[in-house]
Amino acid sequence: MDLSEINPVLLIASLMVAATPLLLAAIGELVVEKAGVLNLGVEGMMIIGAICGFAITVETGSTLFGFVAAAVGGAVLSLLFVLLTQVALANQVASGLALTLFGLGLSALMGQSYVGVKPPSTPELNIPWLSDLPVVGPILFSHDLVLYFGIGLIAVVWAVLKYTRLGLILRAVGENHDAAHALGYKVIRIRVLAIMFGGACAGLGGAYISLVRVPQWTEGMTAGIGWIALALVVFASWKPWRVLLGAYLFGGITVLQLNLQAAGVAIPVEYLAMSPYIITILVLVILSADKSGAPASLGRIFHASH
Amino acid sequence: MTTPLLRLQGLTKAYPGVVANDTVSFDIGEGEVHALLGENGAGKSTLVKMIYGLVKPDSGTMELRGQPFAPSEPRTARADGIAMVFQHFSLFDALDVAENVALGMENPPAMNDLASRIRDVSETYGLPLDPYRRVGDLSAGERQRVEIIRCLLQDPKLLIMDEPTSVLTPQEVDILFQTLQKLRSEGTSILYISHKLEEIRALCDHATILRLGKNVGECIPSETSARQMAELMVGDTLQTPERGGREFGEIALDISGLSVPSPSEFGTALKNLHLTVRKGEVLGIGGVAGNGQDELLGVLSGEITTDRDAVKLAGQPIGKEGPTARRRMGLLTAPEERLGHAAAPDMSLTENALLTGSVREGLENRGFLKWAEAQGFAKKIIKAFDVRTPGPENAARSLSGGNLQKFVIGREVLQDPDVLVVNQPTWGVDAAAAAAIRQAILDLAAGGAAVVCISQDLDELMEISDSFAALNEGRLSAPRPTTELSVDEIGLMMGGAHGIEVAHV
Amino acid sequence: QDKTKVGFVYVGPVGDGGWTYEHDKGRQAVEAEFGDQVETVFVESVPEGPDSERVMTQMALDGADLIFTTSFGYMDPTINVAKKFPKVKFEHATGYKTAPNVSVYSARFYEGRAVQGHIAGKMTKSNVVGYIGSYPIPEVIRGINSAYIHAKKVNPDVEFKIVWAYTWFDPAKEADAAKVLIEQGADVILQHTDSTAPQAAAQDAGNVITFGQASDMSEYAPMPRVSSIIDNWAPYYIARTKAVMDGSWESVNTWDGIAQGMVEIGEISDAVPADVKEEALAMKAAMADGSYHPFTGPLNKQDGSDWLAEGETADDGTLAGMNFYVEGLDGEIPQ
Amino acid sequence: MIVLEKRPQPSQAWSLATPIVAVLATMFFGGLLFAALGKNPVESIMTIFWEPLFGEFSFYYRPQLLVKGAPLVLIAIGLSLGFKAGIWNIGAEGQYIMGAIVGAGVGLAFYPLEAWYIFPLMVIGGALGGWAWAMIPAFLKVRFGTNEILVSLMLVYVAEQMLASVSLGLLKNPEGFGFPGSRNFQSYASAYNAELIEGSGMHWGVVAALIAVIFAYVLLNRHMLGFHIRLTGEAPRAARFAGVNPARLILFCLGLAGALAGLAGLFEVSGPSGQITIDFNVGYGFTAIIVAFLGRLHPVGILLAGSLMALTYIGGEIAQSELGLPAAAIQVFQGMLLFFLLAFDLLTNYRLRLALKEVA
Ligand SMILES: Nc1ncnc2c1ncn2[C@@H]1O[C@H](COP(=O)(O)OP(=O)(O)OP(=O)(O)O)[C@@H](O)[C@H]1O
Ligand SMILES: Nc1ncnc2c1ncn2[C@@H]1O[C@H](COP(=O)(O)OP(=O)(O)OP(=O)(O)O)[C@@H](O)[C@H]1O
Ligand SMILES: [Mg+2]
Ligand SMILES: [Mg+2]
Repeated sequence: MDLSEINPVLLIASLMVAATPLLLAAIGELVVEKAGVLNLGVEGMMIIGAICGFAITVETGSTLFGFVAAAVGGAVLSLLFVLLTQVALANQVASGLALTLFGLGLSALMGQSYVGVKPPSTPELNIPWLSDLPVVGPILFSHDLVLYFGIGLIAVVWAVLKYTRLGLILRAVGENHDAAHALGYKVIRIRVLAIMFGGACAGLGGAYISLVRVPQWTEGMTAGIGWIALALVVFASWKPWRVLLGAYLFGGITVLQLNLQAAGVAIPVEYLAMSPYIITILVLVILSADKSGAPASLGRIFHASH
Repeated sequence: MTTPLLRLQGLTKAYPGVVANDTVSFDIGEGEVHALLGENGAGKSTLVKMIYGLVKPDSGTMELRGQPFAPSEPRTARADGIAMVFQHFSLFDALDVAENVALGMENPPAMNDLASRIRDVSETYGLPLDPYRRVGDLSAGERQRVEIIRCLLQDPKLLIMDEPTSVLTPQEVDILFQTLQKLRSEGTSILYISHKLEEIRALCDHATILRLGKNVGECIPSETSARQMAELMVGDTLQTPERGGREFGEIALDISGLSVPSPSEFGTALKNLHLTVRKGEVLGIGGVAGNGQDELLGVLSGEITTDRDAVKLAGQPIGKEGPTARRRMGLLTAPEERLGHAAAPDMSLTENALLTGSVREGLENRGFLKWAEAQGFAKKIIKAFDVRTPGPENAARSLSGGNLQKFVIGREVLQDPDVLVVNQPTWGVDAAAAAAIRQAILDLAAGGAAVVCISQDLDELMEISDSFAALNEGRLSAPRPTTELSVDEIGLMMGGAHGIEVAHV
Repeated sequence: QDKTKVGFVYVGPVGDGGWTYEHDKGRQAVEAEFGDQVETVFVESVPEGPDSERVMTQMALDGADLIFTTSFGYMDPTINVAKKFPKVKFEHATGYKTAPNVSVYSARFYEGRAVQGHIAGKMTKSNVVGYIGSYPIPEVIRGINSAYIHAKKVNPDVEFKIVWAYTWFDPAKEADAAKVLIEQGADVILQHTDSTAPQAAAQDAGNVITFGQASDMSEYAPMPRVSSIIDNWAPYYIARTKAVMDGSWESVNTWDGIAQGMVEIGEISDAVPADVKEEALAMKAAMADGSYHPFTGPLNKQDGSDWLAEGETADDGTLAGMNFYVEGLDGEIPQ
Repeated sequence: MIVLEKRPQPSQAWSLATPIVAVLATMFFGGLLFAALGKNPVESIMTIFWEPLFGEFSFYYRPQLLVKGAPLVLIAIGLSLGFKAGIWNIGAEGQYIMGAIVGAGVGLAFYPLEAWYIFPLMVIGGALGGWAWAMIPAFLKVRFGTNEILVSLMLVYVAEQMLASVSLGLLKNPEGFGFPGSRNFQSYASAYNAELIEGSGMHWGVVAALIAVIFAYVLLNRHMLGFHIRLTGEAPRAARFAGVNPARLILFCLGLAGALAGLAGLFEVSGPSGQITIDFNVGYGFTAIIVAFLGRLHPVGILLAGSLMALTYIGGEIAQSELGLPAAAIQVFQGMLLFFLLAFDLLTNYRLRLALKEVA
């Protein structure tokens, strides 16, 4: 065992990559939940994003188109959830589960001809001087653009929620939909938009897996990341910057356990492998005291009688 | 004759099974304070929601200053100078005052400017408010200020107020009236809904009375007695409950040194409460909503447990007992919130009868339910309390508010309690039903039960209680015989006007 | 009516690009070989256990003459169903239980690992070879040992870093594992998991070599993928189908390797120096003609105890159940 | 424009009719999907729904419906009680695994002793294993208010690692030539959950599922505890008022769901599956969530939904093998079924009305 073989700089740089799909999906879900909707279908929307992004990138050769397609794909799938929960007023937990089941199946169907195909690679930022700096270079200046986009998105969501009228209305709708309705805000319309934004973010997260992190298409390749994203939103007490923190923490533990294995640390492998989940539970317990960010209307069905 | 500010003509709005407004027409003049009266469900709120653009009339027209006026949404109504304070607050607990105000405005200024404007306006009108406090932490009176300030910031031409005073102390009501007078003198018209007829008489220039959705008459409140107006609303003569002479027995309920934190984030903690109620006595507990009423009921029903000795029933300590054990011992309660607390909305009346009746009425046998008996009990309640419903198999939410309230009170009264605690027994219930409920409570007391009646309706408390205490910010004043008290004194017991001192500093 | 019906039960989707994908290629080869004389059917993503038993029964009821069950976990179900359908022939991959109408077949992947080990030992500059294991089962341990022995032989300083993914197939996790190994200094990545994610990670890192696993993964050639071990089931499937057709089928226990073509070494790319390539091919040839066995003594177990004496070769029984590392490997096998 | 109008009370007729309408709609749109994949839609639907029940080999498939449906029903019954009370345990898969591990562990500990009491002890072990695993989210929720959805889900991943670990270590068959997986209970009579009647598909798990259905029915309709469960789900405050202790209810509902899932795991591992392996779990715990909703959280509904789900699985396998439909298409088909059920559920609580005017 030799812990000195673990290079903290590289560890941080690679945990940033491992965390990005999680971060994208979670920030989308955060917005959805801030609007008072609980969408458990993140996993399904992610995998649809993964295949849409992959297929379009392969067909067009452009990663940009791919990511756009992934966002569109995730948003379109989320419309099914909209239909169930906002129009048919169905239970949100069950609808989310149905969405995941459906998304997993549909993506497998869509992806049949993309198995074993290698996608064009996603360009990385390489600023001649900055990227070569020791320590900060690899950590800050040598990733792909989507990773920066993810961090930027966190900042944008944070600023929008905190400083803009749009954010205020969104929070109001999630807090008390009856009052928001009485003041004349279109509760359903705002929620639909939020859900679609969540779908688009989840789609991006999925595409990041199939285009950057792995990169290839295989059935079921999101492998539970969508569920972790959900846990992350609670973990973050619905605060954007904490989503970033949580995603890095989870990505960090995942990468660290592999590092420890490779360095030959004598903890049984299965305990290392389950550690990210156990630590997530522990953090959920620690943070469960802080319910301050929980939108009061979360998961409740809104029906305006006219 | 000048054109009125707002003219309503033949407004009609039907909901499934009920015509909420039936060809209602009247005018509101410039600078006029116009009252809208009517029993529960008469259609007052529906009418003002149509003016505010929240509900679309099925037919009929409105004119604002002679121009056709048909707001498609509250935004348009606001743009035309109409503002509204809702019957059920439209506030967001987790947001701060400034954010709440901004949500009610069309083009709010930047947050900092808005905050200073809130300070200015609130002080001008004697309604001080800190723009950065979370609304969830405010008292009911302060919350209403938020609603009012939200309206005032938009310089409304017509201010609609739907039952604004039901949550205020008499002193706070005075301040509100001063504010409204000031507004009137500035030329603002006010459409004012209230069940408190003396207020209407003091404040309003004109009144329109609705019954079952129809405009059944108009009057000049200052020239009409409260009783006359009430009879116009009901369409019948009113009966006042009778209270027979009663002897008080030994102490039935004894609370001493009770302090508990509130279970909910925005609740009020109870601080060092003492009270005793004797058999045959009705203790009225007044106070503005949100001063610990829900917590007090919870402590008595057993939903909130306390020190063993803090609550005693007939001398036995029961502070640690749960609701079921207390029912078995003869302490029954009826919470304020009918739907969701006292009754489960989607369950049948039979199931709701079972909800509290299982122990005392023997509706279960080693945990197994006796459905036939439960249904029998439900039928008995329906019959004894004249609950209007097709039958016990109907869902609780299908009943009108008054009927459900009769069911809930009846359910407890028929179980023959030794002590009954009720919170807001006639809240949102029309006059006839309210009279029936009060009579039932008095009859129960006459039969030797001790009754605690928590209410915000001072008239009600004066009518039925033998002694009176007030809850204020979780503290209970010492009970005093009702006959010795005047309304002013009661107001002071309730804690005066919250924050009034700040206003004059 | 005369058509011979051949069924395939797959544990993964045919689109997994690895294990099941190669079996399905074998199935297609059977169709191509016999055309109208055969009909093939398959069911994919069949969980091990009762579901597989039902799928096999269903195929047998439906008139299959020969059924290939292509996962270790199908072992007991295959035996159960075979009992009920004595006339139907069964072929179970990677197991050890046979019956009059059940054959077992498997491939000596460790022969391919020997070639990989050799190339790895020669080409590593950091002397660190990363190995992504799936589960610590004999099949995988055999591969690690074989690769290590041959790397060590040509490079005494070589060190193996082993990461257990606890999955056969989880591209994201495999990618992370590969990256970690590379970050910790490995410049050769061997994998015993099925996705190409490690290849992509190596390509990203540059200057790291990898080997295709189960499939050729030639889309990553010439770098990072310098060679591969390919499962080629087609010859076996064709032969066994033929045997059913002409009535010569009998229960066998097949463990074929490079010699029979069940294990193929994929094209060694030009990234490998010519002399190394030559040595590798020579080793392959020696294994093909039987003159060389990858597990030839002297070899000790990890704890230093003797295993094989000079010139002695491992017997198939020990290899099949291998649950120990050879001397020189670090770490413990997870239990 | 169509508007929704809340019914004064839920419609009995629609609550019975919606599942049927949903199945019909799924058949129709599923048929379109299969047609898009180039298969004959009528034949595909027939294969899925008809073949297992009345086809040539139905003598074999019908018992298999029991084998496939029993764990689904057993787990779903447990989940439905929690769901009714608003307790969202979505980690039944983990509880199923732990039940199997503990139950199998108990059995294997006695090997090779043959005694009548071994199987009953395994049953207890299985129930306890699942129960204990479910008590983790229950306890954390009661004690710290931690979200049970997420904790129970995370524990599924932990349980999967445990399963891999015991398959490779603790419970590995010592005579298995080093291969992962435990001994097969088929060859250990005292611990084997055999078919009660040869070829019927009936094993103790099926019996347990049927008992669970009856038990849940009685509990929900005839017992105070069941009444309190329903009450808590419909109106939590009213439940407290009625005297329900929410913490105890959470512990009860999660514990029972865990125990039933654990039992399902035990009956599966000791019977149809036969052994602990790395991939022993096949998603029954997740599918059961769907079954619970499909059955509208009603015990009899769950029985029917479990059978329906088993039918689509078995029919789906036949369709794969006979018609070459991809497995993913079957998954999409099942997703559709759930969608339609949820969507049509609307009609139970709301009336559709044609409104002439646009509403605000
Ligand atoms: N622009 C920023 N860059 C980096 N860190 C930030 C930035 N803004 C906020 N943070 C930090 O991130 C953490 C979480 O901030 P976040 O915006 O999620 O909370 P918040 O909405 O401000 O909540 P609260 O008002 O309760 O503090 C805080 O520690 C905060 O100081
Ligand atoms: N959205 C709605 N859907 C169906 N019926 C409604 C709706 N809103 C109001 N009603 C019904 O219309 C009638 C009038 O209700 P409204 O709220 O206008 O009465 P109100 O005079 O304001 O009574 P209160 O004094 O209790 O506030 C009542 O019978 C009520 O049940
Ligand atoms: Mg802040
Ligand atoms: Mg009203």
